[in-house]
Amino acid sequence: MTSETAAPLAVEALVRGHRLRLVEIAPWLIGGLAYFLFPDYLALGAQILIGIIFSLSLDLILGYAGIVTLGQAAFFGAGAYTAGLLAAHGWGEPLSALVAAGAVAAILGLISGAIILRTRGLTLLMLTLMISFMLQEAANKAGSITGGADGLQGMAVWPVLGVFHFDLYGRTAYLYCLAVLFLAWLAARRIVHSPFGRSLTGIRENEARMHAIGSPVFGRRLVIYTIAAAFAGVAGALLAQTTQFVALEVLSFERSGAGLIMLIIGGVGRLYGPFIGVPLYMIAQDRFAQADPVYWDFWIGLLLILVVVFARGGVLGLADQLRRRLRRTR
Amino acid sequence: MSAALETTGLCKNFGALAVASAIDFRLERGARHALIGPNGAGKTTFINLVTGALRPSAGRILLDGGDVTALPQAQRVKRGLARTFQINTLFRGLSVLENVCMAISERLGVAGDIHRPAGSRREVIDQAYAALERLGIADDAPRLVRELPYGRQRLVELAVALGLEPKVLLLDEPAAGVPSTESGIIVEVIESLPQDIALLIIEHDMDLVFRLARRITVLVQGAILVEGTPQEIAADPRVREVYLGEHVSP
Amino acid sequence: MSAALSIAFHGVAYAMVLYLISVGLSVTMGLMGFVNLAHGVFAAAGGYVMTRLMNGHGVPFPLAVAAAFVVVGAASMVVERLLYRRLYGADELSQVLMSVGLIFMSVAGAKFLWGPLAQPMTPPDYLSGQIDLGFRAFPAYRSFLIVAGAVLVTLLWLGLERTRFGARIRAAVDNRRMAQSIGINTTLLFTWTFALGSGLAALGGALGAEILAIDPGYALEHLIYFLIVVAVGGLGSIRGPFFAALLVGVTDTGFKYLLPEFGAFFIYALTLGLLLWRPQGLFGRA
Amino acid sequence: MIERAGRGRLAGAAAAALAVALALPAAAQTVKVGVILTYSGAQASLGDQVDKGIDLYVKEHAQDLPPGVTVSLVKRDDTFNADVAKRLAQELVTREHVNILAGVIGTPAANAIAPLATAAKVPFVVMNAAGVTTTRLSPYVARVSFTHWQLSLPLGRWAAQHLGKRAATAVSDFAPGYDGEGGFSKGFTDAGGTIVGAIRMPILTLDFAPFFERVKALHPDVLYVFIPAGQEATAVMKAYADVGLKAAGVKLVGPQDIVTDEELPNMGDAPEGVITTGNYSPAARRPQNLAFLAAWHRAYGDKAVANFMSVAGWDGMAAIYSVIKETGGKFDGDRAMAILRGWTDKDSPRGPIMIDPETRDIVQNVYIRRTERLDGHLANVEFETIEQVKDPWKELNPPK
Repeated sequence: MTSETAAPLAVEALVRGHRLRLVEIAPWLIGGLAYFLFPDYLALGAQILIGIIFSLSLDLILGYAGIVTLGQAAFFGAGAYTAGLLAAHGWGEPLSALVAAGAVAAILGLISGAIILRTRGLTLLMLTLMISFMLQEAANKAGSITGGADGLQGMAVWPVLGVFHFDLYGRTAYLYCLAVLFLAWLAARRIVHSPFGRSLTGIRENEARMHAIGSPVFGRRLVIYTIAAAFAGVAGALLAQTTQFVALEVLSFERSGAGLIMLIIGGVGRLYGPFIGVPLYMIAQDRFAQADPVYWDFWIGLLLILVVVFARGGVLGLADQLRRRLRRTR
Repeated sequence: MSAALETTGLCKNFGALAVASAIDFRLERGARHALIGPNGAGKTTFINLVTGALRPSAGRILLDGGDVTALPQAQRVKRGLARTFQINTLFRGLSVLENVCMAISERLGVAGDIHRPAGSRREVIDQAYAALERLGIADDAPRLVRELPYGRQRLVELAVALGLEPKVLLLDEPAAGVPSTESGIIVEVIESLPQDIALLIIEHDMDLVFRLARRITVLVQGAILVEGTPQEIAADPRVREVYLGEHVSP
Repeated sequence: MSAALSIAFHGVAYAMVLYLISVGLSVTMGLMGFVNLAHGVFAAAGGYVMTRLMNGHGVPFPLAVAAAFVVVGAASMVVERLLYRRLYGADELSQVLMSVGLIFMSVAGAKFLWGPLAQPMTPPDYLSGQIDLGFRAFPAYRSFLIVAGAVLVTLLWLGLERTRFGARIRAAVDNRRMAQSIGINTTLLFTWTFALGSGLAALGGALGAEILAIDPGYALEHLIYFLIVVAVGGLGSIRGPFFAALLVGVTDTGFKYLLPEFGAFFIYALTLGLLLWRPQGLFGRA
Repeated sequence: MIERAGRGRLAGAAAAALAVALALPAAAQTVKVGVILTYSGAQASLGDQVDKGIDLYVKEHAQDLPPGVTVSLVKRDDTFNADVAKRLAQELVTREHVNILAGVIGTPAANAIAPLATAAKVPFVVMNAAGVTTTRLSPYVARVSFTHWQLSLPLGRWAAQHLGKRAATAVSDFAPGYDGEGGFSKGFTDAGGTIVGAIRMPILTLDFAPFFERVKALHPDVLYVFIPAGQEATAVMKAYADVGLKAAGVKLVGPQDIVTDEELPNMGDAPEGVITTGNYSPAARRPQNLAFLAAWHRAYGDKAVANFMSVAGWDGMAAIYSVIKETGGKFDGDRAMAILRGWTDKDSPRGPIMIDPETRDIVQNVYIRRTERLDGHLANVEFETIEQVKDPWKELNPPK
């Protein structure tokens, strides 16, 4: 290979990295088709879409920037309560509430991130946990505002765009969530393929190197932490608006953990990990967990161990391996 | 005229252990300077202090006359300080070109861009490509770093540092781990670096040191033992005793 | 005065349980670099072994406690060989997930085997009720906990300082590569250390069953406290977690006594503050 | 193991019922009841208790249904999450087309479902969740369990009259705890007592000794405790004895949650003499209860313990069966609610009960019980009855 051909090749690869591939349309085709094919499952569908947004927020910080957190529910809950409180106090316009929820979560992310992001490893893990615990405790304490353990009642969410009422069958909820997920995906995709996104991967892979090439590592981590917090906040707001209820559980450790597990199953550090992991987990739970919940816990535990030991990249990682093997045999 | 890099009274303690004690060091513009010393002498600690990876316990660091002691690493890089690592710290899963692009994006201040796709800036790619060409590894541009032999990776390491257009370049054992057949290329590359870059080379390989360096500083137990021209160092009995005696077979 | 005494007494009793359980976690995290969230599983297992032996087979309390240590220690060696070993040196995310998976399986398994309810724990008669020290009466079992805890801690510290095994662990925690190069078989050392840590957790779980009831969710419910003790104490430290446990035990108890409304809040805020002040923990190495 | 065998047997019965249902001519009427309970996670044992009560009622009353009518239970696990519960209710209504919603362990879940019941005009029979406001959130909600005020206010009154005039309260720091604290304090002070200290304990409390040490320093006659039913109750009892409150003569009182019948065997001797109020104790000698327990043990084995949740499941089904019997299985939400409002059952295992026509909350006897050793086992023995208690909170806080 001469340098004349090598140069365009390398450059091509760089320039083409962000271009839309055909398979990337698949989630939207499936999402749209599902609306017509499974009209009885739209409520579940909406919650899956919300789960994907939440998982996507985790993917951005954990998968791309390597920030291991167990407290992402703090932002989800902040968003849910923002939207919930607005709707309970007379402002039921969903879109503006969504923006407000994202903003509140982002501010929370910015402040908490500025405090904790200088630490690493177990210490960071603990700090994220502590913050989400404190927030949950605060929401429990502030019962007169949040409804405490009984949940926030009396939300009145107005129709989307003034036209589409949230209906019993979850049609509006589903399409609304699908639209928001689409926007979130566009944003996430842009971030991931931008120089900023690349530098995050750099920080995750090799922080010392990023320092050495003059990258403001702390600042970059803080920016993505804030963005991811906004994503989580929007997801929380969607849940509040579509269920018209907010319970303390939105801030729980369990929610953070479940989001993480779904992401791992799909594949961490891949844009489409959440798109695979969340539906897989939630549909399986809906189908099989009824049969015997005790076994469900057992099998999920076993699955986690198997994924970690044998299939680190989750489902997408396995698919990659399979493709590589096929290519080799061909 | 101020030095390219200067430290005064630089100290670093880990608890009761002093790993750098009152180091006064001066790196002239365009210098070819080597820092040598036995294992555990504190050479890498010194580099980490200069680059800002470690905070000094006392003392000052001046870059081009300006005090950078309190600045974070990124700011020092912006002021023209670059380094290579003793063990390759490249992004092994990325292409050679991308590795260099990362550094150039940072220098051009476009790495924080969140809107435009990476690869959409022609100037970044062109400059990265130019850096590779200068080191003669442009052919490897599209290959993943992990697919390259180690010697080649050392060159990429250098290309990344050069991409930052440094005024001061710290080379931490540039030929470490490279088979002697290939180390020649690295030496040639280093010799051909632009003369306005001040080089500080940390090396164990004495042949290489004497070939590249015009001045040598010997570090022992966190303190400077002696500094001088290669001839002076080679003749110094103290150096022979603590250092050369151990490493160079008679 | 009486209040302070109460706080100190209950705080120390609680701290002993926390320390016994957490010290093994600190060592595995420090020595093997393993973020083992499933450590509580071994404590719970110790509690189950003891209560099942006592309630189901009439085994006397001291024997049941000893059995918990031995059985769980041995079982943990198998788990270490089968699972943990594969992830030494892996990223912390993988370790977190593997151990979370282990928690899920153990929770489900315990529920399947022994039902969803807590295991009854009835201390022997000689440790029930109150003991009167003249100026004041103290709960007998908790007094026993403090004494037993102190004895075990002393044994552990002496053991680690005076024995070859202890010296090896300390060397390996300090500098693993160096330890390997001077001929320490770290693979074997890890297994034994893991077993010791798990055995101690089992002791803590068994002795502490009176305070932390043994039920299927044990490993998850109390995890946060174990983690706090380890993070605040400093990874890899043997003594750090002891002082952290004392700090957490006594201040937590104190705040619950004095300002119960903010009881939960306080422990989180304390941990947050301590970790921001000293990210490596009180006794961790920078 | 016994519990599992029992479940298997019931599942068999359910399958048989289903087979019969399928064999019937197409004209037959099937009433679908959507049951939402917590079957997994930390609260799974609660869901299990209600579930057993429901299944037992269905099994024992198959022949009571009008000819051609079958009942089909569609069960869902809400994993103790309100948003999941809401979604499941939505799906049960839109996908499964259930005629009635029932169950629900947690108040947040019930509160989340309530507006949906209104929107879908589907009756919702609450079988456990006890938050006071739930029945106000929708005219389609009827409750057969209890409220914390209902149990704690009479207890406060009784305690002030019989146990002493100084009381301290210690409750879990969340909404149900505040309800319990509010009810007890109201009853106690109304009857001339004084509350000398009110402590709220964090939800995740492992060790109650510090709180009880504080109580001890207050020297009350009575200590009222509310904690959620489950293993924390055992920790409360241990701390009560350990700290020496029992020895100091401080009387421990509380709602039935602190001495749930299935946890009693774990509690040692500490609970002996504890006074609680409850709407049901398996130790009651009412013939209806003896019959219920006989059926219970037949189905689930001798060791299975029935508690107030099991009876709520049983009674909830009784209410639903009344609706079915009265309408021949053909009813809409409004028709069902008309029957449920003012519905009475003289034969509940817990004594006569009624659904208040005004509030749609349960009206029932509240029993003062003492925990005693009966045939070598601890039991909650009812010794005084306060007849037909309405939820006092709703009387004190009339709707605006």
